[in-house]
Amino acid sequence: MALERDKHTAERSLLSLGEVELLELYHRMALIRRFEDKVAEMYTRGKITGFCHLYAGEEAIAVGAIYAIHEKDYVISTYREHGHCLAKGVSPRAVMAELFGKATGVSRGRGGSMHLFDASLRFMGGYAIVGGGLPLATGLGLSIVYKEEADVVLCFFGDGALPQGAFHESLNLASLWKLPVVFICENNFYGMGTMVQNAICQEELYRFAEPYKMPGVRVDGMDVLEVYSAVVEAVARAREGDGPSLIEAVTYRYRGHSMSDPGEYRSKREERIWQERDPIKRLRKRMLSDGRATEARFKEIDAEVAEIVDDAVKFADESAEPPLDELTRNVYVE
Amino acid sequence: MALERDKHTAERSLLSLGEVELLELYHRMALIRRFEDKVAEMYTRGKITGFCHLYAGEEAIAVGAIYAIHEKDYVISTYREHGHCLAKGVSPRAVMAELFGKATGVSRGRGGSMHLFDASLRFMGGYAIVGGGLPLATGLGLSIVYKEEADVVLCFFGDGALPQGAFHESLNLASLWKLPVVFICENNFYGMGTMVQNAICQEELYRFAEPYKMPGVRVDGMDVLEVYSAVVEAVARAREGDGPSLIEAVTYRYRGHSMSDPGEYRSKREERIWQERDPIKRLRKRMLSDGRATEARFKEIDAEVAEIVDDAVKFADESAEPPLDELTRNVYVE
Amino acid sequence: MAEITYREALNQALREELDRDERVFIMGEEVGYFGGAFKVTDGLLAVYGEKRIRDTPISELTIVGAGIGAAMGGLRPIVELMTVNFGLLAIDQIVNNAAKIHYMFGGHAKVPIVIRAPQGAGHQLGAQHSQSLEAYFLHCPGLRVVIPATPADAKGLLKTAMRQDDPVIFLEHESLYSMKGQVPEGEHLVPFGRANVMREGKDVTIISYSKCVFDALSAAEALENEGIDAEVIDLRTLNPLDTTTLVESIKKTAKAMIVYEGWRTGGAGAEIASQLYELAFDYLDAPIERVATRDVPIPYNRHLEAAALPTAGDVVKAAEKLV
Amino acid sequence: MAEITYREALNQALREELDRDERVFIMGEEVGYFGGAFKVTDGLLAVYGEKRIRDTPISELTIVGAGIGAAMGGLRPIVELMTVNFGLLAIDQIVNNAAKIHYMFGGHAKVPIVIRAPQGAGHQLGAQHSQSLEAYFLHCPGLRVVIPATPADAKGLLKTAMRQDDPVIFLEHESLYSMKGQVPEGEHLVPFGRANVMREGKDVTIISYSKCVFDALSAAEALENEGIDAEVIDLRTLNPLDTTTLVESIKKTAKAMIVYEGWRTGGAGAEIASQLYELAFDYLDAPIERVATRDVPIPYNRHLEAAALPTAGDVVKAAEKLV
Ligand SMILES: Cc1ncc(C[n+]2csc(CCOP(=O)(O)OP(=O)(O)O)c2C)c(N)n1
Ligand SMILES: Cc1ncc(C[n+]2csc(CCOP(=O)(O)OP(=O)(O)O)c2C)c(N)n1
Ligand SMILES: [Mg+2]
Ligand SMILES: [Mg+2]
Repeated sequence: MALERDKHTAERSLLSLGEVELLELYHRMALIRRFEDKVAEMYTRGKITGFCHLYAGEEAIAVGAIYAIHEKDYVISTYREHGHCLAKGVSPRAVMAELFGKATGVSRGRGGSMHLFDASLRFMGGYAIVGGGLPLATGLGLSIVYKEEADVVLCFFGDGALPQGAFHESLNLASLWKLPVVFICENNFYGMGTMVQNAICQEELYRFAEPYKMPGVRVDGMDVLEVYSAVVEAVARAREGDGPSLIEAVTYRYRGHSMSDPGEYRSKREERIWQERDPIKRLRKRMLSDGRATEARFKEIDAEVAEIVDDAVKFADESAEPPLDELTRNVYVE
Repeated sequence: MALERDKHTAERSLLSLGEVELLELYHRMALIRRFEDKVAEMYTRGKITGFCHLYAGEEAIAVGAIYAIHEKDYVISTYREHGHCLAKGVSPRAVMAELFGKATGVSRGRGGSMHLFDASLRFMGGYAIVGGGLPLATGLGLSIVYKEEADVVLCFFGDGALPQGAFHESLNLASLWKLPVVFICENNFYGMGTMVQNAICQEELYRFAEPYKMPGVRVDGMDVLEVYSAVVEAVARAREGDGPSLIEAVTYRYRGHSMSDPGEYRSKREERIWQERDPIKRLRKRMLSDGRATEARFKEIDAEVAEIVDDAVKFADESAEPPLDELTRNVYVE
Repeated sequence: MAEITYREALNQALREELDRDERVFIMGEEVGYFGGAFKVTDGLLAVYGEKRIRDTPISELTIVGAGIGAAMGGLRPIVELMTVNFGLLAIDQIVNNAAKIHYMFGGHAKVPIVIRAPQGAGHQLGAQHSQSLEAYFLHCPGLRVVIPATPADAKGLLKTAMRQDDPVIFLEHESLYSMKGQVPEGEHLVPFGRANVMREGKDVTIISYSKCVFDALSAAEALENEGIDAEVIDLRTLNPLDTTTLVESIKKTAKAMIVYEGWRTGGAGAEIASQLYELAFDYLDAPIERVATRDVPIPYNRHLEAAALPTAGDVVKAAEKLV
Repeated sequence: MAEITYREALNQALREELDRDERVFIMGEEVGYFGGAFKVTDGLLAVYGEKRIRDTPISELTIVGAGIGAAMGGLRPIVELMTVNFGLLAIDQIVNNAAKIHYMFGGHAKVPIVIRAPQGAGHQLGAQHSQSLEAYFLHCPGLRVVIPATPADAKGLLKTAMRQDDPVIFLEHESLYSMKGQVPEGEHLVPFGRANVMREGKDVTIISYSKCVFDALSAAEALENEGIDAEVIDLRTLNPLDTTTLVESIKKTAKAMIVYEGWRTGGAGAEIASQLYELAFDYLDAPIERVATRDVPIPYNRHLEAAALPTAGDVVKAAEKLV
C-alpha cells in the first residue's frame, strides 16, 4: 500500500519535473557513481586509506531526497556519506581532498572518508557510530523549531541502525515535539555481513513508524523519482509543523561494506539482479524512451562528470598535507 | 479490543480459580499493602533511609502476574520492587531487614530498598537505572532457551522506561530470538512528576508491541484476575517457544514517587478516583458478593498479614548491622 | 553580595543567562514542572515557558545527543542529567560526538553545550546512585570539566560555561545544594583554570574539589590545633587544570595530598598527582597522599557507606602521616 | 609450542573453552557468519553452531546487558564488542550492572562474563574509531581489566578470564592480531595480576601493556646501542595490578616510565605512576615519565595520526631524559 501510493506520486513528479530537472538528477547520480568508482581506484592505489564505505548503487536515495529540499535545509549522515555530501552541493574537490587527508579537505584532513562536513552548505557531517546521528538530527530539528524557522532535517541511516536504542529514542522525541526531521533509512539489506532479517524482528522497517504516530512509507530506493516524491511529501509535512516521518528506501550497495570487505557473503546472482535495477541506467532509459533526452546529451553529462572527478583527484593529489602543528589545534575552540 | 479480550479471559479465570486461590491472591495483595504502609511508617521514623519507592495501589500487577508462574521462573524488577519480591515468595523478614540495612537483609544490607535480590527464589533483583533491567531479562530468557528449559522471565518496568533505548533493543532481541520473556509495563501514568503523554508520543503503550511482532495487550492493573489471565496467556506462549509478549497494566501509585516526593503534581480528585478502584477492596467485594468468602475470613487474613509484617519489623529491628569488614567483601568473587 | 545556597546560586546563574541570551535553553528530566530533581531549575518554567525549559522523556542518550545537535544548530543548550549515574547512558554522545566534533570536522563546527549533572554519595542511595565520575570526563580531550564547591563558584563557573564555546561537563555535588555562601549579585564570572586557595598554610598542601573541599577545610582546622598549618586549594575545574597554583603551594609546603570523592583507583587524584610529580618532584619531601573513596561499589548501609567515603578524619590522618 | 598469530591464539583459547564447558557461548556483531570483524571468531560457527556462536543486531547496550543476564542465568558468555569505541554505548550496563551486581546483592549473585573488545589506533580510522579506553574500566571496582600484548598471553589470559567468576573487560589491540609468537598448545593459563619482565635491564624500568610493549622493546634495543640498559615490563592485567614486580624493578633502576596508548591525561599511566610513587618514592631518582597518546581526538591524516601516538622514538627520548 505504502509502495502503491508512492508509485503513484512518483508518476506525478515524473510529470512535474521537466527535462532540465531530470537531467540534473541524472547528473548528480552520475557524478556520485563516477566519484565513488574513482575513490575505489585511489584507495587501491593507496592514495586513500582508513575505512572507506562507498555509495555506488544507492545514489537515487541521496540525490532524490536532497533534490526535494533547499540549500538552507540540513542533511546529516553516516560513515557512508560521500553521496549525501556531494548531493548537498559540497565541492568534489574538497571532498576528494578530505579522503586524501589533505589540508584542503572539508575537514582539513582530520576527518577522512567517514567524517565529511560542510557547515556553509548545512551538510552536518558523517558519523561513524551506528545510530549516532539520529539524536543530533533530532536536536537540529529542535533548533529549527526553536528559532521559528521553516527548515527541515534529512537524517540518513542504514538498516543496521534500526536495532539501536538511539533510533527509538530519537523517533519518540521527534514525534513528541513534532520536530521537522525526515528519517530516511537506507535499507540495503545488509549491515556489514548481517542480513536485515538476522538483525531486526521486523523486515518491513517502515512499519516502525506507526507506534510513533508518524507516517512510514517504503519506497524503491533504486528509483530517484519515487524517493524524490516521498521526500517532497514528508518535507511538506515537516514544514507545516506536522512533525517527522520515516521513509524506508530499499536499495543495494554494489560493493562490499567497505573497501576492505570483499563481500563474500553475497551471491553474484543477487548482485546481478540489483545491478539490473540500476538507478542511473533506469532514469536514462526512461528519458530516452519518452524522448525527453538524447543519447548524445547523456554522453555529454557523463563526460562532464568524468572531468569534474578527474579535476577533483588532481586537486586532491596536488594539495598539501596539513602541517604537523595542526595536531593540537581545535581540540578546544580558539 | 485488547481490553475486551482480557475482560473475557478474566471472567474465565475467575471461574477457574477456586476460593483457596482467590483468597491466596487476596492474602498476597494485603500483605504487600500492609508491608508498604509499615515501610512508610518506618521511613518516617528514620529506620529506613535512602530512596524508597512504594508499591501501594499497584499490588494486583505483581500478585496477579507472579501467581501465573512457577517458583523456578524468573522475576526481575526496578527500584519499586518490594511488591514483586514479596509476591515471588521472598521472606518479609529478610526484605524488611534489607530496608533497615541489616546483615540479615536479602542483600546483606548493601542493597537497600532499590536492590532486593534472592537467587534461591529466582527473584533476580531490583535495578535503579530506568530500563536497566530489560536487557538482563532478555539475557535470562536466552539462558533458559540455551539450557533447553521451559522457564519464563517476567520483566517488570514502568511507563517511564518506554522511551529508553533499552526497551527497543530488548524487545527486538527477545522477538528476534523468540525468548521466553514477558515484558510487563506498569503504566501508572507518571514517571516521577512527568505524565506519560509528556514522555512518550504513544499513550497506548501496548501498541509498541506490534512492529516487534509480539502480542501487545493492555489490561486493568487494578484487577488482579485480569492481570493474572493475561500473564497466563503470555507465559503459555513463552513456554511454547513462541517468544515474548508485552503487557501494559494500567494502574496508579497511591503515594509519591518516593518517600521524599509529596506528589504535589497530582490532584486529590485523581487520587480519589483511583483509590475507588482499589484492587484489594475490589477482589474482596467480588468474593463477598458471590458468597465465595465471608467478612470474617478476610478479617482473619488481614490479621495474619498484620502479624507477619509486625514480625518482619521486629526481626529487622533486632537484627545486627553488617560488620564494617563487610565493606571490602564481595567486590570480587572470593 | 547575598547569602544564598549553592542551589539558588545555580538557579540565579541560569536565570541571568536565560535573560541575557535568547539562544540559551534548558532541557532534561523533570526540569520543568517538577523544578528539577534537586530543584535547581525551580521556578524557571513559570518565567521562561515550555519553549526554553523543556521536560524530556527518560532518554539520556538522545537528550544529550539532541543537545549537541541543537548546539550545532546555533543554540546554547543546557542539558541536565538528573544524576551523573544516568549519564553513563549518554557517554557515547559525550565522548564520541560532543568532545570530537569541533576537532574532527577541522574546526568548522562548534558544540557549545553545557551538561549539568549532580553526583556524589552520602545519602544511602546505593551503588547505582552514588557515583562520582569526573575521571571519565577528564580522560577525554575536547571536554571541559567544571566542578564547583562553593555557591559563588557554582554561579560564576556556570555563567562562564554558558558563554564559552566548548562542551562542558558541569558536575554538582548532591550534598552541596543546601550549603549557603556569599554570592555576588548579577555579573559574576569565574574563569576556568584558576584554582582557589581557600586557606593559606605552610606545612602541607591539601588539594581538593567539590564537596571534599569542605572536609579539607574542617580537617585544616583540626590540624591547626595540632600545630599543623595546612593550605587548602579548591581546583574548581579539572580541565583546564591549574597546576601553577598547586606547584607554588608545594614549593612552600613540600607536602601534598589530594582529597576527592571518586574511587581512589584511576581517579582524578592520580592524574593531578602525576602532573605534580612531573612539575615539582624536587620540591616534594614525601609521596603525595590520595584520600578518596575506597574501591568498592557504594553500599546502602549507613555505616558501610560512611566507611567507604573520604572524611575530614582521613584527611587529618593523611596530613599527620605527611608532616 | 607453535608459532601462531595473536588472532589465532585467541581463536584457539575460545575453541578450547567452548569444548571444555557447555555453558560457554559467544555473542556479538558479526562473530558468526562473518567470523568476526577482525576474524578472531573465524570458523567457530561451523564447529559450534548458531546456538553457541550468536550474531547479534547492532545493540551494544542490550548485547552486553543480555550477556550479564545470561551469566546470572548460569551461562558463561563471551560478548564481543566489535571495537571498544562502540562499547561506550554499553558502559551503563558494564559499570552499573556487571561491576556492581555481585557486591550490591550481598555476594549472592555472580556475573561471569568476558567482554572482549578490540581497541587502538594506527589505521587512520579517525577520531571515533581509534580510542584506547582501558582507563574507564580501570576506574570501576568490580571489573577485571585484562590487556594482553603477546599471542601466548592472549591465549593464556583469555582462558583464565573464562574460568574465573568476575566480569572481565578483555582488551585486544587491533594492531596485534597479525603478530606472531610462540604459543603453548592446549592447557595454558596465565594468572591475573602477574606482570611479565620481557627484558631485564638495570638502568631504567619501562612499564607498558598491549601494543606499546613492542615499542618499548624496540626502544630498549636502540637504547642498548647508547649503552642504556632498559628493563621492559608487560603488565598483562591492569586490575589486578602487579605492583610488586614493578617496585622490584625500580629498586634496581631508580628510574621508570610508563608507555601506553590511551590519552595521556587521566590515563592508566597516571594511576600506575601514583601507586609507584606511593610504594617506591625513596627509590626514585626522577619523576616517572609518561609516554602516551597526545590529548587530542585521533586525526585521520596519516602524519597527524602518527604524531598523536606514542612511538619507540618517544620512549628512547624519555629514557635519555631519565638516565
Ligand atoms: C555503534 C556501532 N556499532 C558497530 C559499528 C561497526 N559497524 C560499522 S558499519 C556497521 C554496519 C551498519 O550497517 P547499516 O546501518 O545497514 O549501514 P550500511 O553500511 O549498510 O550503509 C557496523 C556494525 C559501528 N560503527 N558503530
Ligand atoms: C536512566 C535513569 N534516568 C533517570 C532516573 C531517575 N528516575 C528514577 S525513577 C524515574 C521515573 C521512572 O518512572 P516509571 O518508569 O514510570 O516508574 P514508576 O516510578 O512510575 O514506577 C526517574 C526519572 C533513573 N533512575 N535512571
Ligand atoms: Mg545496510
Ligand atoms: Mg510510572
